[in-house]
Amino acid sequence: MDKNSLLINLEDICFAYPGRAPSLDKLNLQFHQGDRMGLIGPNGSGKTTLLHIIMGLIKPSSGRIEIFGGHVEQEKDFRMVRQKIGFLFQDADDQLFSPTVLEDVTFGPLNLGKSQDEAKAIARRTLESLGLAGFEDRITYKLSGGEKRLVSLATVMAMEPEVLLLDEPSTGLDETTEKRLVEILKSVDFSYILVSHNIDLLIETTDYIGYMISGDISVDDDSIPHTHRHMHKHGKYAHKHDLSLPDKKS
Amino acid sequence: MDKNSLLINLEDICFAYPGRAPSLDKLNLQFHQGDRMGLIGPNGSGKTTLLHIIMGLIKPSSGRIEIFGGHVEQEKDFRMVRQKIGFLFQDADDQLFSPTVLEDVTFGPLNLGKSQDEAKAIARRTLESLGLAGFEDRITYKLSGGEKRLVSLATVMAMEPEVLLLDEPSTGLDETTEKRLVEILKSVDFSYILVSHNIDLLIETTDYIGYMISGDISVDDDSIPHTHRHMHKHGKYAHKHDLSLPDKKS
Amino acid sequence: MHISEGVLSPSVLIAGAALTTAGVAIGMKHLDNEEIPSMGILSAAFFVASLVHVPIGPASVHLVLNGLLGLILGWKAFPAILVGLALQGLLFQFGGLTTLGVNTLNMALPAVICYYMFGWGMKVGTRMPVLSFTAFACGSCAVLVSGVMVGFSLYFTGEAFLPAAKLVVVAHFPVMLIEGVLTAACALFLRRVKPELLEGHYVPKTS
Amino acid sequence: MIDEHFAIGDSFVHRLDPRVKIVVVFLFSVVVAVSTRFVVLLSALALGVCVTWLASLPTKELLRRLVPINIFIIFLWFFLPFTVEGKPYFSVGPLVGTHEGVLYAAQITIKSNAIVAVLIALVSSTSILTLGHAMHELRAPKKIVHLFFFTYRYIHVIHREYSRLVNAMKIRGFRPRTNMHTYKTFAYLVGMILVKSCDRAQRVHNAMLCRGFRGKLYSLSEFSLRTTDVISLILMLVVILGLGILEWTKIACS
Ligand SMILES: Nc1ncnc2c1ncn2[C@@H]1O[C@H](COP(=O)(O)OP(=O)(O)OP(=O)(O)O)[C@@H](O)[C@H]1O
Ligand SMILES: Nc1ncnc2c1ncn2[C@@H]1O[C@H](COP(=O)(O)OP(=O)(O)OP(=O)(O)O)[C@@H](O)[C@H]1O
Ligand SMILES: [Mg+2]
Ligand SMILES: [Mg+2]
Repeated sequence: MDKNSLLINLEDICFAYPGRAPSLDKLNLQFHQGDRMGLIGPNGSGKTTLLHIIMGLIKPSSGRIEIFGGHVEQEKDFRMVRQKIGFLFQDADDQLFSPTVLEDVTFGPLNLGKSQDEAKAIARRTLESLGLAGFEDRITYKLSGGEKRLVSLATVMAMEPEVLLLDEPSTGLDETTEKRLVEILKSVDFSYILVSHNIDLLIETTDYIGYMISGDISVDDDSIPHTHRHMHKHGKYAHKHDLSLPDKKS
Repeated sequence: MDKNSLLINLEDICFAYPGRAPSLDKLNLQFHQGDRMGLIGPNGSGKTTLLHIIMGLIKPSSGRIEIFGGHVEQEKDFRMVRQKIGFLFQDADDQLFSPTVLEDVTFGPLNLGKSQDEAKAIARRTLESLGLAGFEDRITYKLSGGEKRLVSLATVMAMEPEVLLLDEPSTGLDETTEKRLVEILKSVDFSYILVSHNIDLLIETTDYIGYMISGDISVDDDSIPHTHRHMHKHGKYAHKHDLSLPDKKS
Repeated sequence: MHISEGVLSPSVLIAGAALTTAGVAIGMKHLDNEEIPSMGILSAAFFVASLVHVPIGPASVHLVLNGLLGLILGWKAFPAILVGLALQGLLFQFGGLTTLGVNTLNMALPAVICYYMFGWGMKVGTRMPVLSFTAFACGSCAVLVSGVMVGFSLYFTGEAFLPAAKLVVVAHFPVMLIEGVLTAACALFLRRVKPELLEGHYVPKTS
Repeated sequence: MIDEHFAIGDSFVHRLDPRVKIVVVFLFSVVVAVSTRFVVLLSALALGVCVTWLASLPTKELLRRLVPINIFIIFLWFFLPFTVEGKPYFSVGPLVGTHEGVLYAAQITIKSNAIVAVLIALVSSTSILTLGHAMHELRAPKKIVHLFFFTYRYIHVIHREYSRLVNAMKIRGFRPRTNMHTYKTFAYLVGMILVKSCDRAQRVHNAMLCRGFRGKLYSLSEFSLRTTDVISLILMLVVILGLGILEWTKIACS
């Protein structure tokens, strides 16, 4: 796939949970290969809903979804999507459902049809690359909050996705763990969409920031600083990030 | 009780969860009437544990707790404590268990022996003071994250406590709700201890900040800026807050 | 109430194990592979709920909740209770291997019976008083039938157990009342908060 | 409360292959449960004591765990001596205790404690996850094993949610009493736990879908029998067989 090709293309997506006001309202989104997009917005503005739509976990009431150039609609279309897009959930306890770390990280590869040994090799490699070597036999429910988050990331990365969707990956983490996460994100050559309430984190890890409000996204750089008191930081770092784009490893 | 009297006095508190390294290690804390204290520190440093000790939800293995001038030790001593100290849990969304908001907010007053009508009056008053008028019959489970947090605060405030302990009240909240929370905190005349990973929030809402690390607190203002990249802000705002102390309504 | 190891006669143990195996097999038929995670989580919830101790006068009893469990899970109550009791046995030694069959049967069969007797009362549109009454009846009947079955398990072991068996049944009466009240209040809660849970739509399905 | 205290340890028993332990516990429990001769039961109890000693479990905790079953046994002691027919042995007021009744109650007491002692020593010295894997290896139905794993995994998460709710009730001055307010509150607590778990089930299901879940579950487990395992297995099988023969010859004689 050539660089800067359109990976995710959403057109006029509408969605409402039963008996609720619309969560997504004629939403449009273009996401390209190599993009690192931040997404911020008030509680309930539909950020999580959007990510669920992309993964096919809920189906839009109207609108068109194109992913990797193909129109996706049915459950079986989304199966392919889920191999290429990794999704990190808000609550790590939902993502770590297996008894041990190794079993959890191998779950994805096994579902992709890898053999036990291949899956284990992938899992070990992924854990190591995240600085989690030696965690294989730890019991998932006994991990600390930060460890759980990192292992969750490993479970997603073990699927070897091309795109990552991260839903508030840093909530509740202290600065050390958060920094480690930021380092990881900066070092991998994924395209990703990162949802967070923490604008500093977004500025540090993404190239541009979408602002979501009542079910629609506006990617208008100027509109963001007004919403946050760190506007000077944003102005400063945003450019640096824009410049650093061509340096990327991918 | 006279102003600046010692409300909470912890001496050499030790505590360890079974089979774990000590979470609190000879911790000392003096908290006075009118104090607004911030508490920051890495994940797992024992902040939540400390608040649970104060509320008597867990018992220290050694050390002495004095609250409101009296030595507290037994479950029945803590019953009195819990009437005077309100506690907002980390993950405050988990604090609500009644079907409707009104039932949840009246729960505390009813337990304190108020009649149904009195309890309802208190609940209505509290909800209104937090800008939640009209929420009485909403189903708690269906509230948004931010609304749940504010209702949780209402359930605690309905007990009419003298001191508040707030454990990361702003995690996962968007800026609007966070600001609303800050406004509320600034406007009430409680003494409180506020735990957060967000130093900006602490600077804005508290008079001094304790740094918790591996089970002990150091209240040394100079040591904090080094731990955070917003040190310039801290310097600037901290003084403003110190000066604003005498303005307080209490 | 769990019956300890070593009390019951071999024939009662074998009968219990056989009937439980049949019940679990039927329950498993109703259970897709895909539903297993959700069922596990719900079983865990019932496990935790059964740790709740409610006071009754100076004593306290722990909840059984097999009526509610039956209402929600139907035949799947068998595997859920089997796993729950196995974990209780492993964690607290409340029971062992040989009695697992009988103890599961004594709790799960009443749950299934109540599902067929009172399940209709949980449908949408049932009026509140009807709902609370059926839920109350369901909660207390399940415990009563459990008590009677425990009594019979003892009685079939030997005539000598008859007085003890009678006392076991009588001891279930106060629990019955509490379980009935709790099941009713809980059903009302669920009706208001998440009605689909009462109608069996608790498992996520990929559509 | 739901910690596995006994699973931590490094005794000979702790290191045994879990499959061996399950097989032995099962056969032992069955043989002892159907036995009636005192020789057999007392040997079984002695064996139980030996195995717990080999597992070097903390005695106090061990005794504490024997309490629940013995409460039921004590309850039976109030009845059985008087209700079993036979030679009068002693009397309490109008009630006459018989020789046979006392023997019967004693028999049950020994049986129960012997079985549970072995169960604690062998099974509680293994982590529950290992047991699950061993059950899988022993060809237990896959669905049951996975149900077991998921239940066990989420008991901890839900128990934490439960404690948070209970704490939230406590700090708002709640004291359980015998009244409607209490029962209603507990009903809400149970309801809330169910509702939350239901949502969690949905989220976990989604997370699994995102990782390619199509209804197939896997378990990774590798156990390898060592010589000590094989020897212990044979030894214990012989002992159990011995108990069985001892019991069976009685039947043949009588
Ligand atoms: N499972 C659900 N059932 C019904 N309504 C829902 C559900 N999930 C979300 N909603 C509603 O849909 C809207 C959008 O929710 P969503 O979770 O997408 O917001 P969000 O931007 O992710 O918020 P947050 O920042 O709090 O995570 C909200 O009004 C929310 O109450
Ligand atoms: N219920 C529990 N059981 C066992 N260990 C626990 C429990 N709760 C906390 N701990 C452990 O105790 C230590 C202190 O935890 P605590 O929750 O007080 O930290 P914290 O400072 O509040 O962290 P955070 O910023 O993540 O909220 C940690 O090592 C934690 O793993
Ligand atoms: Mg969200
Ligand atoms: Mg904490």
